[in-house]
Amino acid sequence: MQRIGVFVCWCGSNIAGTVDVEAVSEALKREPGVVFSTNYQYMCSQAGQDIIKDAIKEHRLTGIVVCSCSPRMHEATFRKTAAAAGLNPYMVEIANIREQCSWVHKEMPIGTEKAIILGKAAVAKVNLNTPLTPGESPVTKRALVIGGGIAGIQTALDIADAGFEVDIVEKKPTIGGKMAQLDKTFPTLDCAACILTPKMVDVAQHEKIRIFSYSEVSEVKGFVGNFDVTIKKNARYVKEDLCTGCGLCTEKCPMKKCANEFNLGMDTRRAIYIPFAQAVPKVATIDPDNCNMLKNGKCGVCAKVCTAGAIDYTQKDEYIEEKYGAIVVATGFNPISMDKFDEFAYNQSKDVITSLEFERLTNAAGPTAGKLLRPSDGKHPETIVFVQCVGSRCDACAEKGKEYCSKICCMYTAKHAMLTRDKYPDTDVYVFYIDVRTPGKNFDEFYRRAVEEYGVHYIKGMVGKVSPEGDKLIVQASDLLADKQLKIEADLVVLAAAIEPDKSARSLATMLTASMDTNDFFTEAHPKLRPVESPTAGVFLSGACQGPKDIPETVSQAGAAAAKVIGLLAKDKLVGNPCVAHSNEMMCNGCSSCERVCPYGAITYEAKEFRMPDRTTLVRRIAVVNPAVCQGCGCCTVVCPSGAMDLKGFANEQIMAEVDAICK
Amino acid sequence: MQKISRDILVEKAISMLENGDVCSVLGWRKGEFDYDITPAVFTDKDDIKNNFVWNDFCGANFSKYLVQKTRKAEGKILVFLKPCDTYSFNQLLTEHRFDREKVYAIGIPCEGMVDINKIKEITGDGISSIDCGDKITVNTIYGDKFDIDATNVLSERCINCKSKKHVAYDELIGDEGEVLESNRFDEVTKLEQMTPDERFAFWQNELSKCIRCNACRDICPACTCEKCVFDNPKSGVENKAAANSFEEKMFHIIRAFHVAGRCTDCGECSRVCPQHIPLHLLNRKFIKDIDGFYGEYQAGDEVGSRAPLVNYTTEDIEAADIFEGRDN
Amino acid sequence: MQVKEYKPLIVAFCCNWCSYAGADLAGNNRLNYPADVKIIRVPCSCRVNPMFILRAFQRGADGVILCGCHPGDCHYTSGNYYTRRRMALLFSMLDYLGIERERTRVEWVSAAEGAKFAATMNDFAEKVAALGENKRLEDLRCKK
Amino acid sequence: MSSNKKNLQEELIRISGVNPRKCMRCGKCSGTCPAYDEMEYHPHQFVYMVETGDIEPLLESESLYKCLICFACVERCPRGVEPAKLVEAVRLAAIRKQGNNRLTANDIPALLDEDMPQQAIVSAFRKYTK
Amino acid sequence: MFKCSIDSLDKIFAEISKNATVYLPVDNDDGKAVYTKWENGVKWSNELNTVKSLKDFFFPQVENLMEFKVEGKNIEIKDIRTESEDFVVFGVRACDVRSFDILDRVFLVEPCDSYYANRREHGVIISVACTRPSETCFCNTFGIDATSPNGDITVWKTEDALYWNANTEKGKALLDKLNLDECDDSAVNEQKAKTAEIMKRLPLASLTTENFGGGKTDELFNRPEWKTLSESCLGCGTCTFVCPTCQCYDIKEFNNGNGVIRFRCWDSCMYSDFTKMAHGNNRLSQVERFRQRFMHKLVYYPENNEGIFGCVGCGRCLAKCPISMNIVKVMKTIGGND
Repeated sequence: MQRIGVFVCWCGSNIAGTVDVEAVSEALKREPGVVFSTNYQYMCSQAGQDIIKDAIKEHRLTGIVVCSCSPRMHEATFRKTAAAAGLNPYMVEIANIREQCSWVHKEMPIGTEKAIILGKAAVAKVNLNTPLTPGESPVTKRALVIGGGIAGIQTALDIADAGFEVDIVEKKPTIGGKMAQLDKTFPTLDCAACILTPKMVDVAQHEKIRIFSYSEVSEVKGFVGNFDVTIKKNARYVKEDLCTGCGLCTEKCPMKKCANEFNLGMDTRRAIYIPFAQAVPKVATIDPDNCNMLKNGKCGVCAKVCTAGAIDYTQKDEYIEEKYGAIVVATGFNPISMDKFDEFAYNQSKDVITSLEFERLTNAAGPTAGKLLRPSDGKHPETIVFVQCVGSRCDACAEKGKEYCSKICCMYTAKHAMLTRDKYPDTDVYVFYIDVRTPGKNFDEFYRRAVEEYGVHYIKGMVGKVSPEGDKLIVQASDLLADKQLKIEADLVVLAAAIEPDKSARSLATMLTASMDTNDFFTEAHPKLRPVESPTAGVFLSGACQGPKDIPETVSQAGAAAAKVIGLLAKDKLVGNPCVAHSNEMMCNGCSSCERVCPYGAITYEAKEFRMPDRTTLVRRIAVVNPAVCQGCGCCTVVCPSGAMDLKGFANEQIMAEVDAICK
Repeated sequence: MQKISRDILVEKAISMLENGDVCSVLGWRKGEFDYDITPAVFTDKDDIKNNFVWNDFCGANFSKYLVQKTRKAEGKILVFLKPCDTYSFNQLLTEHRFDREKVYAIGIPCEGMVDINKIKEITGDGISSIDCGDKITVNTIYGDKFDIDATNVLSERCINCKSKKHVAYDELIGDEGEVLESNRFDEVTKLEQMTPDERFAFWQNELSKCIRCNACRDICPACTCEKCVFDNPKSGVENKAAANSFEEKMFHIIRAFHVAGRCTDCGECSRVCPQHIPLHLLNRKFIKDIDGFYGEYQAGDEVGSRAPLVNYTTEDIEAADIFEGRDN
Repeated sequence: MQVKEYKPLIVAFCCNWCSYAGADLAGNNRLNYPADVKIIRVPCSCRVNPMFILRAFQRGADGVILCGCHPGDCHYTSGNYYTRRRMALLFSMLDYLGIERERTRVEWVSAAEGAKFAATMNDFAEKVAALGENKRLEDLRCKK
Repeated sequence: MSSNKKNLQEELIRISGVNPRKCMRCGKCSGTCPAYDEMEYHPHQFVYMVETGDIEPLLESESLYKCLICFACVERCPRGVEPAKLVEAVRLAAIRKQGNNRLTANDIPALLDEDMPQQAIVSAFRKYTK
Repeated sequence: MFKCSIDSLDKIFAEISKNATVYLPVDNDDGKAVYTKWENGVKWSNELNTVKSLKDFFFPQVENLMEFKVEGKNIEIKDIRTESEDFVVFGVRACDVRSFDILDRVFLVEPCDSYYANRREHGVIISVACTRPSETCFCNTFGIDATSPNGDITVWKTEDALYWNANTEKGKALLDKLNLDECDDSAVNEQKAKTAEIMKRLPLASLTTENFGGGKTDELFNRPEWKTLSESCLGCGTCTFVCPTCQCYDIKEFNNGNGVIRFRCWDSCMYSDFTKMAHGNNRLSQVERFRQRFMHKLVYYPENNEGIFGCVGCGRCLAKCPISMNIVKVMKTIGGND
């Protein structure tokens, strides 16, 4: 029989406001096995934990129930408390009487009654708990960073600087990501390339970093400390080790009319190309959709001009298997498609562009060599209208757009407006906004400068319609403060499109078994306390894949993720989760059902000799669970017809005891 | 009447025993009357000569016996398998329940087995002899004689025979049969079309007859657990008798669920039920649903196939959608 | 005479990673749902044995709901896919036995869907309450 | 807010099915409205006034009948507020207030006119029988 | 001896029903005779061979014994025994009547089983002499005369009439109330002779118990045939549960969360978890369990009960065993009178 202590937390008034904590601790005192029951203002505080520790020692408790907030919040805390008092940490159960009781029920009698029942269920479970000892598993001291934008670059550099090997997998032919496409950065207006490219070079030259560019992750197996990852290196038809990046091929290739994705299709490149001058690795890539040689075997110019002999038309996709201890997701973002926003005429007029396109139009390495010219006719635009919140802050039920604020648009629009007025003072610049959101160091000052020093017209109101008329764009909008409807004849309209996670993130999340929110942003393990970790152990988050972010925020998160990875890789062994499956060999039929559903391959079979009552021996096939590999989902326990397979910590008996207590 | 005569099987069994190819033979042993045939292990050729039978009453499925018998056997066991038995045979192999090397399986064609209860409905009690010729001839102690068409007294499972094909054997006697188009789901459909109240009344009536003798479980070739959850006090569902209508349902739902996707629809459960509960209608419901939800699947069709409940696709039907288009 | 309002007892099995977190989020956002809903935490929806569900009904539950990660989002990759099959078959069987199909439900609730969790529980509780007491899967010995 | 005002507000919300609290005051409805210049109260103000319960001026205003119900605002509102439906609801409230001007099925034959699109009669019938 | 016409049976049942519940064999929806409560319109089956025996009325499959509640160190015990209602079972075969001789020797000796005794006191058994035995019948083997069954009242059936004779005080009291016409026993004797003739032709008529009985333990216990006989046994409990004389039960507890119900339910010596003791099970293999059932009926029981065998030859296990293994096959093989 257990000796159980019950500790009811008030959580200030968070629990005590709706639950009569005194009544709960009194009621639970009468439950079988309970020898001590009390309540306290904040159980998680030092004083609260001391109450628990003292009670464990004084009453020789063999198990404790803490009625408090969600176990996702403080289960670990109270397990440590128990361990400190010499009690096995797995003899602790939490009754969630805050998130699932006091916070959702308003009336004291109802909250109290439910809290008592939840407490009884926890007591019933602890009565059947057994002390558990976690197993250990080794750590592969290498990290994988998925995505080679500024987030991935910074994470990789920080991890590598700590002395661990890092591989970066980048989908595109070069690392650099969105930041490489930007012109200047707010609020300091330093040139993006000037601050990014040195970091790209650092990555390229770092002895601990390998770059798999033009590659994707195709399979992830294993678990924290021991991931087995398959990387698909797409055929680029150029031998990376031989190509010197001289660029001769990219000048001689006869296929000139390929849309240049780096400039968002606003100019062209050849079928063999290097995305931009500072690309890393600086290696050419053949675009198989446009290359004549690859499509019909006629051409071969690049091979002829390549003095290094790097061209290889027969190259195949290559699969590389690597082991890692930690994985960082840094898959970044993309602007959303403007296809559904007919009212802004994006698909009708070349002169309606997105902000990222505007970024290229003003970039010295862009399609116009940095001159702000209209895409349609190459003329200098005299009136420019910037529209904010295109697709951001939309209703969840709306078919187009995103519910969240994309966070970066206010600032980059201010930057665009300011830079335009700075370079072309004769230009009229209007910015239509709903709210201008500028929380950040020097952000509001920056926005005010755009208005006050640069004379950008900020108008509170939204553009209702853009209609191309002749070579002009008629922008119909409301000016809410003046209570007027405006019609502006603009030459260029720039849409601050909402940003969304990269499309590859969803399938990656599935591979990693990392969870995502409804918008496909990766979910953090805790929004406040563990913002750079995924709930899946060993998977970390860096940059905009977790939520909209500007560059400084991305870089700080990248550093934070790196610190977490370093903390993990610095360990020699990981202490596992002891709540794993185990098979009762006397009852096991050896039928293989459990093996078939195990997602981790944690179950194997062995022939075991049994001594029979008549003194003969019998060899039977039985299942054996590898506790280091088992992650404790419990799927096997249900397919096992004999019930031989059970899950420690969540045993059949324990769950049924909870059911009984709840339904009592 | 069975196409293959008893003599051929006897001859085969004796010769294999004499040659030392096998050390024992799993076959059907003669009973007190002409219909009460018992599965038996034969090791003696005279015993086979005198007591081995093969007629319209040899319904017993030997596959499950192989689990225990192969464990103890020194050499190979000869087993005679009817087509439906071979599905159970394969399913047990899929689940590694016996050593295939220890078995010599002879497939024998089956014309369907008859149900003694159906015969007794015609003849009444007091049967003194039954002769399985072209017609089934029954004599009673009351001096009555009946000539019955076998098709009129076929057991329920044989009326809806799903397959005459042997899916496993080392040797086949007679012709290779084919998988049949059967109407085995008709009764399930009929039940599905009832109102929930009618269905509830139907099952309440049927399951309340249950005396928890466990015959259905113990005969079932899918129920080969070393220890059944219903016998295990730690399982939380253990019980020896159904104390009330909940436990009657509990046992049968859980048992059907445990064999779902593994049940070959051999029909033994209904055959042996002393209370004549149509237990196969539970298993068939699962089979029908599995076929409907996840594509046709016949347990035991091939060794090593992945049973539907240890498999999935990302596009599977949601539990919330299973009743779509069925409004009762 | 005051008629006592019928309160259904609902057992909700929630997977630790999504739905239990979703329930916590509902709490964080103070979204109300009936106190008749009692949550049992399981590592994954695939941990839920049909026996647990029947057990709940036996002991007096009027409805049982299983919540897990959305298909494709299972923390354990595939657990909820198995859950989906098991429960589709089990629920179909319960219906076949004449047990009201509204008493059982599977719902996918992510960690971000606090509102969905609360809405689901409100809806489920309402549907179960409309059915009244569970008579078809009751064990009279467990009646108070 | 007086109970009268509150009742009217609730009535409008019920008829229209619109939740004016969802409005984030972006003004896109007014930016998109083709009848903007004709109106005394513009679509975004409409929503705001219903939200604050300031409905009397709306009932009195000509703006009510300037709205074309073209649904541009409904289509483009990022928050799914649907101002046009609110306008329609206020119109109904005005009609109900006036009483007596309902249309019955018996009145229709007299109204039929070669030049009058049948659709107009049908929609008038729908509206004035509510 | 009293006589009534078959047509007046319903009137008689109605009369008895005024003071007691009447049960009788009635065809169920499968056409099988099952003891059912008599109500207006319920028809007596022509079949006496019911699926389950009469045992259930006196020793039900599940029976609550008591309830208790534990709180801290207090145990609150609730006696839930109630006085049984009066009931009458009509249409009981000779073999099934005899089974109570066997059950009584178990349940009514000190310490007396009050639950069973209570029902025995309130139950009246009206037997009916067999006229159409089945091929599975072998009551004769155990010295039972199917034409003259015991019971509180014996009834003989002819083409159109029923003849009643009371054997006990209880029976006499009931019969007196029925006001039947008195008659002689000539028709009954004629019927008896006819049935006796049929009994001789039964396939199992020659089965004897000569090699069984008390004192045979040593001789029979280690016979090698047990192994071969038990080889096909599934270990299910069908034979036990349809048997009118099997009386083993298990005592179990059910905790409903608010208290514990202690109940008993039938158990079967064929089950692997039968009579589990501190050290586990004392009969570990199916051979041992199989042997136990038959040794008990044929050797141990007579040894302790003046030679009375624990089987009444009702034939239910012959009809119901899933693999057609049964006491007759055992007697013939082990007893060597095959």
